[in-house]
Amino acid sequence: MRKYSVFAIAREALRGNTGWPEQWGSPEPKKSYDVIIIGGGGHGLGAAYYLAKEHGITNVAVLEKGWLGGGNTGRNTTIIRSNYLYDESAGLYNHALRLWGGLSQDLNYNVMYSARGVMMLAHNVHDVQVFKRHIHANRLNGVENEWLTPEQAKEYCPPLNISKDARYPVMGAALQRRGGTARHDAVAWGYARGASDRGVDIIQNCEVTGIRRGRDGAVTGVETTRGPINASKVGVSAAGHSSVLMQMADVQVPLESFPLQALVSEPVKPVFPCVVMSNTVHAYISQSDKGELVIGAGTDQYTSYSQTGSLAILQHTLDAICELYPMFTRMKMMRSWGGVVDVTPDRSPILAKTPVKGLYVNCGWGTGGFKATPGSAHVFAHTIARDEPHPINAPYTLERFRTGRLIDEAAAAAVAH
Amino acid sequence: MVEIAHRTSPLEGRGFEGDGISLSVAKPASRLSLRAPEGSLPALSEALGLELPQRPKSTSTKGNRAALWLGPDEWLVIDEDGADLMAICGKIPDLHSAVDTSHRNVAIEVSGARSADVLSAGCPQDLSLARFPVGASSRTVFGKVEIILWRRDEQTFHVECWRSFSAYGFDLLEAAAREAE
Amino acid sequence: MLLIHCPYCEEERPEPEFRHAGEAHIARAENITELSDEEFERHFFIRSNPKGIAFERWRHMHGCARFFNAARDTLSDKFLVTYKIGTPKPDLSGEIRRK
Amino acid sequence: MTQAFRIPSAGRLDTGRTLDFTFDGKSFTGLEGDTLASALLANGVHLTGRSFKYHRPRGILSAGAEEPNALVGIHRDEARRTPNVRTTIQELYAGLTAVSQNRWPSLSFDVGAISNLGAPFFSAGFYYKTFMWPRAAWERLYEPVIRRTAGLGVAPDKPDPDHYSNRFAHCDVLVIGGGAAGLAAALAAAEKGASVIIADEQAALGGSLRFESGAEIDGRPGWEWAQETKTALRARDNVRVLTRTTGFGYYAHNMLGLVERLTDHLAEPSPEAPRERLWQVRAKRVVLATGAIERHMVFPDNDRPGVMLASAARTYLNHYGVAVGRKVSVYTAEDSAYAAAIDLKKSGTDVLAIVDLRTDPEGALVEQARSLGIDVFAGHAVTGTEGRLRVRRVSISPVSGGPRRELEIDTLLTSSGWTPAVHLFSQSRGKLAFDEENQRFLPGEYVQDAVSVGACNGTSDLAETVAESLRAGETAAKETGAKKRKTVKFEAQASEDWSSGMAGAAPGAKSGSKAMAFVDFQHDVTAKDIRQAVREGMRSIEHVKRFTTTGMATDQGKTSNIHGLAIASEMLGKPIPQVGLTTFRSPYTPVTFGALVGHGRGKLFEPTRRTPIHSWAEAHGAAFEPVGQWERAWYFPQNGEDMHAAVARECHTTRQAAGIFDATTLGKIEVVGPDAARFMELMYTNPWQKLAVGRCRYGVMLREDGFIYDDGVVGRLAEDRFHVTTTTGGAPRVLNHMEDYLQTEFPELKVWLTSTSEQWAVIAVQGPKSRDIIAPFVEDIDISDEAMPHMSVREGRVCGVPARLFRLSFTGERGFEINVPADYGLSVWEAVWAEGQKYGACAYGTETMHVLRAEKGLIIIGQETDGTVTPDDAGLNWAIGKKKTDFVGIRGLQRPDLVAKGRKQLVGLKTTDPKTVLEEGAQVVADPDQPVPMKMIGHVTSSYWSENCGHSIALALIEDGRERMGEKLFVPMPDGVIEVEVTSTVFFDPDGERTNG
Repeated sequence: MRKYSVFAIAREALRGNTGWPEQWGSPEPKKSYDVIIIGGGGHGLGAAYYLAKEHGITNVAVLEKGWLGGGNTGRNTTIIRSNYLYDESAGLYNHALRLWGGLSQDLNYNVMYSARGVMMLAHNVHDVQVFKRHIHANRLNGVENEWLTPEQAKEYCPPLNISKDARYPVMGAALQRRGGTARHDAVAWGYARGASDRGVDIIQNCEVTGIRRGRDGAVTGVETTRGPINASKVGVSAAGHSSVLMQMADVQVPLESFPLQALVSEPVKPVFPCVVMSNTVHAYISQSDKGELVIGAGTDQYTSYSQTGSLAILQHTLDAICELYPMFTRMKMMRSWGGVVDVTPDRSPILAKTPVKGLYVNCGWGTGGFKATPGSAHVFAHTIARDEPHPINAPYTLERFRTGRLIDEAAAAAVAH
Repeated sequence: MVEIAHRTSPLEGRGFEGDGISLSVAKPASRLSLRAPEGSLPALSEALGLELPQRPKSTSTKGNRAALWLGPDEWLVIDEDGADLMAICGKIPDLHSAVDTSHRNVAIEVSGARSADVLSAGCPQDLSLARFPVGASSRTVFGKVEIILWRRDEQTFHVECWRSFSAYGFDLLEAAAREAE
Repeated sequence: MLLIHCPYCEEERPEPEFRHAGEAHIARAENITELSDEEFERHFFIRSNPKGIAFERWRHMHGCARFFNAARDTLSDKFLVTYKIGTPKPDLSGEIRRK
Repeated sequence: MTQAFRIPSAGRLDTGRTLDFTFDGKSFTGLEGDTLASALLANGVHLTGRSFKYHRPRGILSAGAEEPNALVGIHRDEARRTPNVRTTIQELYAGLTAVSQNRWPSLSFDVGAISNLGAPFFSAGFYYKTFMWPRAAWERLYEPVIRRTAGLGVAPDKPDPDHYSNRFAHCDVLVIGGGAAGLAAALAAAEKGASVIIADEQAALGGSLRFESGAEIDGRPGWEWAQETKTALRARDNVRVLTRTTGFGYYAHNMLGLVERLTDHLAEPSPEAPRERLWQVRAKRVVLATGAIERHMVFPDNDRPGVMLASAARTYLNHYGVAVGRKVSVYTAEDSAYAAAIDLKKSGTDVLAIVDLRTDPEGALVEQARSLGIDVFAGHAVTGTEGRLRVRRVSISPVSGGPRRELEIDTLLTSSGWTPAVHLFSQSRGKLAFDEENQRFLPGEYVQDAVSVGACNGTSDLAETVAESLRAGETAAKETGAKKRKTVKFEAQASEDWSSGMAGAAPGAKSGSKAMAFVDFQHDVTAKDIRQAVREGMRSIEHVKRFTTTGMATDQGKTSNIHGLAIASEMLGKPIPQVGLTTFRSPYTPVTFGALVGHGRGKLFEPTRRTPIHSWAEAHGAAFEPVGQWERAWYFPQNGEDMHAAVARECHTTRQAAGIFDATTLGKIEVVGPDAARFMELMYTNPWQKLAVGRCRYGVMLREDGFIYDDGVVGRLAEDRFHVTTTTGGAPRVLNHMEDYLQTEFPELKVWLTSTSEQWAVIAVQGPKSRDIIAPFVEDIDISDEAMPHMSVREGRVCGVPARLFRLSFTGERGFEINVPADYGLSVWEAVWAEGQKYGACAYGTETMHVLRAEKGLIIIGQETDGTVTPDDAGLNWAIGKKKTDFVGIRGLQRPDLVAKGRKQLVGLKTTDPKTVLEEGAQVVADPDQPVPMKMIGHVTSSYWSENCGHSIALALIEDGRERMGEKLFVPMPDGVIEVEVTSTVFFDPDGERTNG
């Protein structure tokens, strides 16, 4: 791998930028691999990278039905934070947050992790109670998260409307200063480059059409649109399409796939310094390095794989944005898009072995998978390599839906009164 | 002797007159949420003095009393003279459920040449005469609240909503009505 | 905003009047207390989540307030059919094969 | 300088109707009907903007929505500042104030342009490769600098005083685009009797007839025909004509989003007029007549002000009467640009040359150009341009090699062909098909009920366009059931053909060239950048796009996408369709948030629900809290009390005398029918069959998974009638949950559910004096303890109106809840309040309600429970009917983890220091000295100062809490550890004596 550096840029500038090597190769699939990862998003590519880097398993293929990072990796609003309530969540997301801190250097690829702070607004007494519960739990778990008064929130984010007359007045906020954003494409590409350099085959336009199993039921490989490929270990990391893939191995998963939309405004000069989330009114906003306001909307009510959503969902989100930031009605929506998110009953992921030997699954991230990318990929690689979960992902089993031992972050923020 | 309580409408004093549009608050009326299986309809219809309609989106009226089809076993009965509808139904032994909703709902009359357009600011149903003819009624949405819409004539709609949503409903109607075309 | 044919109102009505109500034809067992943990998990949590034709429930919440069933293609979001609760699941195997 | 470039003999504007405006502080004059762009050009101004990355000077490229360069801020007043407005769309009005963007200190001298010198270093994706060392510098230095360079215009910083509107509409045939194709289709459909909506983004209908000087339709000049047709359509009552209206989004089931701009073109809009209106149109058939967009040529330094699209120059001349320059040349690879040269030449403008990439152009237009004395350089390419703020010279060379020649010019018109505007078709999820011969994507397979006509369908001949559109309009009408016999038919002709051209880099910008040949102007993406992306392994057009940011500017690649694709395809050696095409996404052009929000701002953002007693509370100084959509009285401060003092007083007064509380927001459901009790048995954990008429019971509702969903007191009014109460926030979901089970699982039950939440105003009177206070108002009901014990309900009259009177208590005191029809609520409240004054009663709000119930250990759903709490966890096992064989949640409760040891159970906590009030949400540990991460065994769900107990009280969910009675636990806070003792949940009147008086 040719190292990226300011010197490399200078050298290339002098030769018209014609000497940059391919960031990742595009080999033909081999007949057999030690491990196949299905899904070329951040989670899948990251898992391949860590398999190679930390477990010495380099005979690995990542199979992507479209183009790398074309799923939810490239369709989310890139919010990063770890201030989750339960110990299990704090462990997983904080693991990711630690890795985000050094990811650019580790990958020699600037993923532009920007710790600009994520602020979550409390709009009623119940929100205040819930956020304080988070802050106290986070403090005892070693997760950074602090309480801000409305005035402090306004100071941190000047466009915020903290008028007491607002329909949902801001009663305070929880701030995680190390939260922020990262450049989504760079995460996929950086992992792809790192994995490819360590010998991983990255195969795009290769859709898995079947999962092959031997007489003992164990995984023996996959069928693809580019022919069968053997492997004794297969990791599924396919977000919204996980149900479809798992059913190929006769594994039923508690997942439903919903359309999730996001939008960006036209670019404007810096006006919004941090990330602000308001769960009560469903408004998630930050400003990209290009100057666009990046706004996350909610999911549609029905399941769908169409990668489109309804206008009403965007309207609902913008209502809330304009209520919180009343100067933004003259801003313009420049582009909107949809993704397919896979949601579990407790809104927490499944990151585990499956009843089928050699089959592993990383799914169910719902609307929040991007932030976990390095942490999830790291422990998924561990799970595949050792055939047992890392202590961090041990609670994220499929069995929890049978036993009732859920990790219910959504319920923990239950609707008031 | 204790003074008898008096009524206060949630839309006390509201009203709007504009070019081709008029909004007014309807007088208090008795209302019944009536639920019944098909077999009970003849008895109930007879007691109420009007035929409970069985076609979707339809209404039957008799004098100042109307029955609006809301669902396959659900009607909203409105009596603008304030008759005791609960008492009427209470005498019918046939299977049914009658619940007094006189105070739950508030009604706004929307009339004038622009009435359908004004309602279309918040109602996603097709309100053309072809699809929503005179006499049609339906539960639907208006902006962010649920309403019951009943077309009394080509240019007059009767809009019912729950009382705590009525201020929002009136505000949205008025915002749309104020708009220059 | 989808356009949904309500089998009770007998016409197409706009999506804001409706609430999606999850997968259809998952009946609550009459002897629910006798289900094993696995059976209960399947009943309460496992969903088929098909990419293609899904059988699902909707409620005409702000219309006739009835629950009803629908078959919808989750790739195109087009409805194939909607039908009343209690009527049997239509045989769409021909449609499904064609997908 | 006043409109020196206006040609009075050309154009359609009235030169007598002038308007003054300013650009960057300088005053100019234009004409009514001008766009800002045409008015600036009339004054010789091309330089209007700076590019995003390199801050290169940029001029007006187009005459329409595809404009990437000429974006300005429009400042109506302090609050009405709109960034990134396309000068080519903004109509001129008197006093318009425009300012340029992304430059400092001025447009002609921009310090940021220094980045242009570093362009080789700022190649595509350079930022992924650097700024990583030292690690700390990223946050402290690099990132802040990168973020500061963001953006084009300046966002407004004041609340927007304008308002926006929404309209749902329905029609048989919706026509998007009002050019020749759209007009013909609309006319044909309307004549058949269909209801038609036709929308066009321009102020006037006519589309490209605006500039097509030779077009003739139905025996008249094209433009005239368009205006007459528009008038005819407007006169029909089955047609709605929407101008200044852009169809921006094509959604599922033939719903389209259109945005109509109502006031941006007016000098003094009426305050009643919305600025914009969103149309959400549901159409049975959609006719897409969206035309085509001309592409520029990609050649070295093709971005200087004065380099513009050929059709734009024609529009400015033929419609606005503006010559875009004095010395003009044309660079093209197709025919239609010749018409621009010809029109300009005829208007008296000096047209030096047409440089045509094609070796052997032929046809009538070529002949006509030559005959007018224009030099045609066939087989030539423009290989460079010069000029700092305006192009002044171009170099041309024969493609096959040969001597270079230079032309002194001030304007260069370019065209490499036309890209059909298939955006909406693609948004409709239709599949595009590649037209190999003409290197363009055309509508292929339709997924929705739509049809494309005219240029967006690849039909380039006007006669064919009109014929095709008439057919399409008629067919669409017929398919929607229109029955009139009338058929429209007429002829049309024009001289141009739009089908040919080339895509990708022209000679001089081919692979190996170091020249800056721009593909995407606004984002400064060059042909070189795209090649570099491919070289670095970006094989999908999506990767190329994301790596270079081509096509991601405000114009979303309208002029650049096909060029980018062609260059990538050439590099990869793969045909264009295999490289892929970015999916087109809404919006077609940027849409204001305001238009999408419509009326939904301020008080219409969300309904604010208020009880009938709200006005009284307001008049009595209540502080309110939002609870869901409700606004509830929180506490009633008197004489400058703070919340703490007010609540302490209210709590004390209620237990000493009485308190009056507005409980109207509680959800209420009437369950009626012979199977009512059976249904209740299934929905609640409790037994109901034996509940006597006139008695009440506290009910617990679970979800099927066994966790607590809701609770409330239920009264039995008759054998077949229950009055069920729910939590305030839970009312709609509880009713939905019940209906769900009733309709789909237990349809055989003869029972119906009706929401009566809003039928009844609920006035709670609690405290030892409660009976005395209500007694004077109650008729027909014996309210003695014997006749009406705790947990009973009676129907009768209160204050002379029908009432349901409940004897119940959420405070532990003797208490009543008076339910009266809601319109009477205020009046009855006032009567009760007046009577209460005699007994020293107070009004109390939700905070006191919370404290009083916590003193009694009563739970609040959503506070003590969070969706993971079972009845046993909450100490409510007594509420489960032990003999019941079924209820919703019965099986979920048996799951292994729900019956395991170590579950968190509700207990009371008392702080060792009685004055210390714990913080709600605080975590509890057994060992305060352990290191982080600590083992947390529970958390505080409720915590208050209890004036009645004289110490703080708290409820908490603690692991195996009930086994820890008396145990010392710890609450580590940032400023120290608080010691607590585990206690019973009941802090006040543990034997419940007061409830019964």
